[in-house]
Amino acid sequence: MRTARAQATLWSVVGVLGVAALWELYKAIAPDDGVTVGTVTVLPRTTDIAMPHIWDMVTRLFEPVTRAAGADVLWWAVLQAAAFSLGIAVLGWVLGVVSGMLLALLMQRWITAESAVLPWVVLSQTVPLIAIAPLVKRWGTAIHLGPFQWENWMSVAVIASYLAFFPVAVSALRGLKSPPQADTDLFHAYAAGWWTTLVRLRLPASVPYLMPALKLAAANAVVGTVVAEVSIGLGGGIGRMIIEFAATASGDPAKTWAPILGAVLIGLLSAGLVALLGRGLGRFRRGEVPA
Amino acid sequence: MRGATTARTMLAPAVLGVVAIALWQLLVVAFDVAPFLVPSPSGIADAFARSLSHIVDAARVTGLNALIGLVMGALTGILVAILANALRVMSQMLAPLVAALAVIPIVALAPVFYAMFGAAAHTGRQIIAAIAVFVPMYLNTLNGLRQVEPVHRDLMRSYAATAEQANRLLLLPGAVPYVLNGLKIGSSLAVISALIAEYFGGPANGLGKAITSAAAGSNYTGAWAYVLGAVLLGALFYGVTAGIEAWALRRRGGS
Amino acid sequence: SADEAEPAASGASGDTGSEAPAELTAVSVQLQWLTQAQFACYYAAADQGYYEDAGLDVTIIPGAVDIVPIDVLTSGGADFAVSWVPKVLGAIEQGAAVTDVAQIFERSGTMQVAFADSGITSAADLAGKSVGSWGYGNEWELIAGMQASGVTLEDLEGGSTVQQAFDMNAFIAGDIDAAQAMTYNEYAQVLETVNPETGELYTADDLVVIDWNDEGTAMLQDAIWADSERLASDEAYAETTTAFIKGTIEGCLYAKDEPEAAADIVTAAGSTLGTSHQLWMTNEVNKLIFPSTSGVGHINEDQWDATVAMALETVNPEGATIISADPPEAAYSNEYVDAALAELAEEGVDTMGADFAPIEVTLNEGGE
Amino acid sequence: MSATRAAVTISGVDKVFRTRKGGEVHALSDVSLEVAAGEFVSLIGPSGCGKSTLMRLVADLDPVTSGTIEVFGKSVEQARKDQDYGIAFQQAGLLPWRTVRANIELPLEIHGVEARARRERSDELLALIGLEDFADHHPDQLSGGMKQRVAIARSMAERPRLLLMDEPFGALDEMTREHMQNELVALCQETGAAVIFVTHSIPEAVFLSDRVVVMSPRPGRITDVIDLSFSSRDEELREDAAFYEGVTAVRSALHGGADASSGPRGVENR
Amino acid sequence: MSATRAAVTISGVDKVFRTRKGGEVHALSDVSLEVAAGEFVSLIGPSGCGKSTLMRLVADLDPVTSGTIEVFGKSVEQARKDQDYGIAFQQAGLLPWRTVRANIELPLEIHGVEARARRERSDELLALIGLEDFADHHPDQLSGGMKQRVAIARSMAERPRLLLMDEPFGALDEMTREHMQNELVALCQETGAAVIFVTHSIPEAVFLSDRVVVMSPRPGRITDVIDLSFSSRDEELREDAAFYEGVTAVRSALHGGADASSGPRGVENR
Ligand SMILES: Nc1ncnc2c1ncn2[C@@H]1O[C@H](COP(=O)(O)OP(=O)(O)OP(=O)(O)O)[C@@H](O)[C@H]1O
Ligand SMILES: Nc1ncnc2c1ncn2[C@@H]1O[C@H](COP(=O)(O)OP(=O)(O)OP(=O)(O)O)[C@@H](O)[C@H]1O
Ligand SMILES: [Mg+2]
Ligand SMILES: [Mg+2]
Repeated sequence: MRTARAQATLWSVVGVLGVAALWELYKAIAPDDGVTVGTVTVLPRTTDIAMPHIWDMVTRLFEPVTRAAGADVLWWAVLQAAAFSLGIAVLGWVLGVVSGMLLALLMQRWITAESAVLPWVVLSQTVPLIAIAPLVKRWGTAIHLGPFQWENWMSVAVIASYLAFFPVAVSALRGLKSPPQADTDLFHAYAAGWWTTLVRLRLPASVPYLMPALKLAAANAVVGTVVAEVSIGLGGGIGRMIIEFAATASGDPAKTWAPILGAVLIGLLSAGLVALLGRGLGRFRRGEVPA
Repeated sequence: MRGATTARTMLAPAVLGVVAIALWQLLVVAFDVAPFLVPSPSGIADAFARSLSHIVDAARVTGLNALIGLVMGALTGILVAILANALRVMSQMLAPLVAALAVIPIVALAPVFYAMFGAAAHTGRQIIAAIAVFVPMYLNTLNGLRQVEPVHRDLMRSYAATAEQANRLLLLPGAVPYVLNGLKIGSSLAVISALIAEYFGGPANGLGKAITSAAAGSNYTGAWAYVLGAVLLGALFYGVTAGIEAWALRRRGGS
Repeated sequence: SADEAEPAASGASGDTGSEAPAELTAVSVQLQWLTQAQFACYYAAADQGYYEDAGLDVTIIPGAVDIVPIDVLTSGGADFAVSWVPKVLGAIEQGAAVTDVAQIFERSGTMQVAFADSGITSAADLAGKSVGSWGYGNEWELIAGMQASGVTLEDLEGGSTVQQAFDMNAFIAGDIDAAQAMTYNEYAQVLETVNPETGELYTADDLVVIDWNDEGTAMLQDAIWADSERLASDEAYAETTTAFIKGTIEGCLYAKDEPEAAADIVTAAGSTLGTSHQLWMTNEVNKLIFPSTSGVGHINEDQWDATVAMALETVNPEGATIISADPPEAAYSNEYVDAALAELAEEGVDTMGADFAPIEVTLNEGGE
Repeated sequence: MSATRAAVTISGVDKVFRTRKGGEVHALSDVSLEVAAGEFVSLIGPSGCGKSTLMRLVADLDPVTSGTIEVFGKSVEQARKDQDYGIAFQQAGLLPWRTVRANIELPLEIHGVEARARRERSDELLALIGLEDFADHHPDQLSGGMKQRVAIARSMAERPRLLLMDEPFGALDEMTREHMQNELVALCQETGAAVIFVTHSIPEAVFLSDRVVVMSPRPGRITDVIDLSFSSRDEELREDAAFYEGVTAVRSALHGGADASSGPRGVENR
Repeated sequence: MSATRAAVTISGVDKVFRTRKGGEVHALSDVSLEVAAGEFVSLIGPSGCGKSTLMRLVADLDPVTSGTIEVFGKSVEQARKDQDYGIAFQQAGLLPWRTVRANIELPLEIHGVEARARRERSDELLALIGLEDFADHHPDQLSGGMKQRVAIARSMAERPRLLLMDEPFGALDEMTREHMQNELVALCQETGAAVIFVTHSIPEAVFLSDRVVVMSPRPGRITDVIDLSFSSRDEELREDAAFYEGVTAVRSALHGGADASSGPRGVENR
């Protein structure tokens, strides 16, 4: 068991290294302008701007962000930005999961609600984020509740939750409806009400359906956070870093890859957090075979 | 019974939509909200009708990118999944890469692909859409290929079937529902990704660009007319793939 | 509404901030883009305590991709906004009640850059070429310039402009023949890049520029916008407006005299641009302000009219013009800026910057 | 006064299902049956003859189309709410995330029995089904027969006077099945509960029942009721001549009731 | 010379499974058995006694740990490659996306039989199982019994001289099951194939077989072989005294072979 695990880890490292090797190999043999068919570039260009050396990307991480006095080392700056974005993504994830669950409960409870709402839930995901982001910010700013002030990061979290709620709503609905008729009949025979059936049967039964959805929601929350940061301009996170560093994309191309690494990092971290959560819920996932 | 079901599946969402839009219109009119704050549905409909030909043109550009991305992503997703299913090592090697791909925000990738494939062409956008499609496609297909029932595996062995035969006759057909589900998920992702990618460069004749430039001029009514176009495009992609799924599953008989 | 704004008194020299902040009027301003030396006037004014001296506690809100400063202003998210005139003219026609109260940039910083060997020397040469633009309303001068030379969007390669990203990669890679560039930013980005043929940085000689100031289609850029209705109804707001303009002008003057210090102030305020790039930007922005023809911020009627006239004629891809009718009277007003200039004159400050001499900035690779 | 004596009284019940495509399935037609308190009645018949449907009607899981059913003299709904019956289905239907004990305690928990009392009762039941050592195991760690025993224990948790069992042993192998039958006989004797037992197996029905009710499909109706009066039900009975007679009697009742068509009845009704 | 006469020769076979957690399961121990050409042999025994394992060894789906198995005098691998046997499992195992006909033709297709010949053969088989009208249906449109018939037709598609069947009727109701048994008897008489038939049902084993092999678990071994020589196998046989004698004989063999422990044997082995 353990050796199998070690082996899997080993191979995944080999996979990452393999891609790096492939990158350098391609860069070494392919022409600068890549491979074009007609006017279409089918294989990427290999200039240092398009594909910096892996080594340059790594060493760049250990140089300061700028030459200004007191500037942080790049990796540390990226890490801070990643932590900031991760925090917001987690909040967006929580918001998304809660609203997705509520929606799923609504749809499970009333079948008419399901037919009425589900198509709109699907449609909601085709509305481009860039259209929603400024709206959220504008409406948020209009909220004044006593000492409560709507902050920009709240808008970002709300936008992240807009992407995160979707997989949760759909999968939770499936999960809530998953108990076989024999089980629901049993609860009916016990004269158990909707609430009891929900707590003792439907919710536990929905856990296996929920786990992949939660993971997907985490990935979506990260994407939503970064896009929203870019879109409505929240400083401190990976999103802002991406556009800020774009100014040096041609002069210092290796630097632009740093926030991408940061984005991958928070993506993987958030997936890891969900996996941890999944362990906690292991009791409800007995039927699952490890993938 | 049947009538009631149809009524519920068709009518209920329509009624909800109509009520929501009516309420929206009412609020805009009642509170006299300026269109650049919240455009009214009637204003959007009006702008939509007025700019219809432009919206269709822009939707065609974005739609084509999404379509090419969808096809590329779907094909590579399926092929790589078949390989990964055949070679365990390969699936282990790919696992961290796919996990990373799944969580990289598209924004981060867009500038990179423009640099790699040229900013004056649509290639970068198509590749971004393809990557967005690849992930669910790969995961779903791999999952589908692994769902083979032991009894079917035994059957193939008892027939002394070759690996190729087993793939063609058993694994691939068995994975079809999963593949189609992946395609359905991928379809709206393709549209959204192609659209967001426009944001970061490339020819300026798609829907994404139209939305942002209308919004930048505070012409929100116009922006939302294009958003409506984007929603319809996304719905079209989703609808077509969902239709293909339903059709194929009905044809093959449920499992 | 205080987003992730940098507190005004966060500067290095700000011992003054400790006294009686209660008397200060809280004011926020929405910028058009991220923190960078383009907005050196505002950051310098905050840092040097000019705003405080004027009785203001100013919060500076950086912009973002989808943030339209005028919308933030009209929805109450900020008291003032910094934006380009042609963009705002469209919003005014959509119903935004805003007034240009100070035209900080007198000249346009937008140009179209091409490589020297591209054969492009004027707007007329753009036909058949791939031409970049950022959109978001930044394209009007380009379109107006092309229109003036008889080139329409359909004449361009691909039938439209190419959406430019936040970098100049597409231009350097040759995807875009003529890229949009601000003198203070993208142009420098090119000059910070190594020319693979020489192994050295690109130089101005490698490039040709089409300057819209020279082509006669320059439009008014960075201006301070205020809420027209509040100006009319709210005495205090009107006073604040004058005070804010006054402080800003002082900031501009500071940046003119101390470009290095001003660049450092912006960097300290959270910009991650390289130091040489930041300094270049400060210097170039100074050139857009100084020397001033009628005092920093004063709106020259002829320039305003020219901008409006072009806005009435410039056709977007949909065939519509930026605006279809003349903007209302209230679209601009020199009342507040003139009052501020008068106060400064009284204090003996030269607001014309007649003595302005740009410095020489050497750009390093990557803007370092 | 028969209402107080009888466990279940079914009179002239019809059940018609409306299918989604608009068709109608006449699942039960004019079914009448009385089950006395403590009596063991099996329902047997080809697939689709309405055995499960009849049991579901008694359990108030579906409404009758016409006719009446009384359980201990009350309406089925009242009986359900009063928890007058326990029920077990063909699949064990255990909740996979609950331990064996928690599964047995489920009905008690739902009806607000307090933890101590629940635990006492589940201890008793675990002993009864011989699974004391498995109290903290989860269902996926049990064999099919063990799961079924847990389900039966669960159906008895509230000491119902009526047990409804729909092919509870269908999934078991013959050996385990016989063992479970022996246990069920013992349990019923102990508790004195009336049982309605659905099965496909003739020997099973004969071995367990006081009466075997034979049904025929399209529309489902009762064609025969066979009284069996064995003095004792133990291992010997299974090799006894009287047992084989019973089996033969039920077989001919089943075949006789459907002599018109000699094809594989019931198959097409699945 | 016995190799040419016997369909299957199993000599001294042991099978040990290594479980994931490092344990070992001794599934079969020193099993020897010879099945003559055309002979019908049933394997019966409690759950976990190794019936399926034995069948899978003959089919070369798993390798033996020690001992040898020959099929028609060849190694099992050779026999599998030569398609000397047909196989049917407890679940029908039809491919849901293929029509009934395409399912039946599957082995022929894999072995490169051309379309015309395939069609002829599937027509024959469809007639044999009485499903001509369902040729173009998909499996989900069939009842359990019909599916099982298709699976049996598929196992016969290549006219094997040996049929391996692992509880093929396990999922059917008693009536359909009896019908299928009658059909299988007819099919075997027609084709003269040898059959190894795994079942849990004593009456089924007795009704169908020339010999019933009784097995016991832990480790799986053959405890008894019961010869049955009925002159004919028809509906009458089922109510015949000789039949009941056979049933009783197998029952006592099953129980006798495990008299040491009287608990529910096999249950814990699941
Ligand atoms: N919910 C339902 N909707 C429509 N028809 C139904 C429904 N439930 C059962 N039927 C039909 O009613 C008839 C009786 O079904 P029922 O399940 O009671 O049969 P059964 O005797 O239990 O069969 P089996 O032995 O296969 O369990 C069948 O024809 C079945 O198709
Ligand atoms: N792949 C395997 N790995 C480990 N143990 C196995 C495997 N297959 C079977 N066994 C074990 O071998 C023994 C025999 O199993 P087998 O399936 O042959 O029993 P069976 O007689 O067919 O039982 P049933 O009647 O339940 O089908 C059992 O104890 C089982 O747990
Ligand atoms: Mg039933
Ligand atoms: Mg078996």
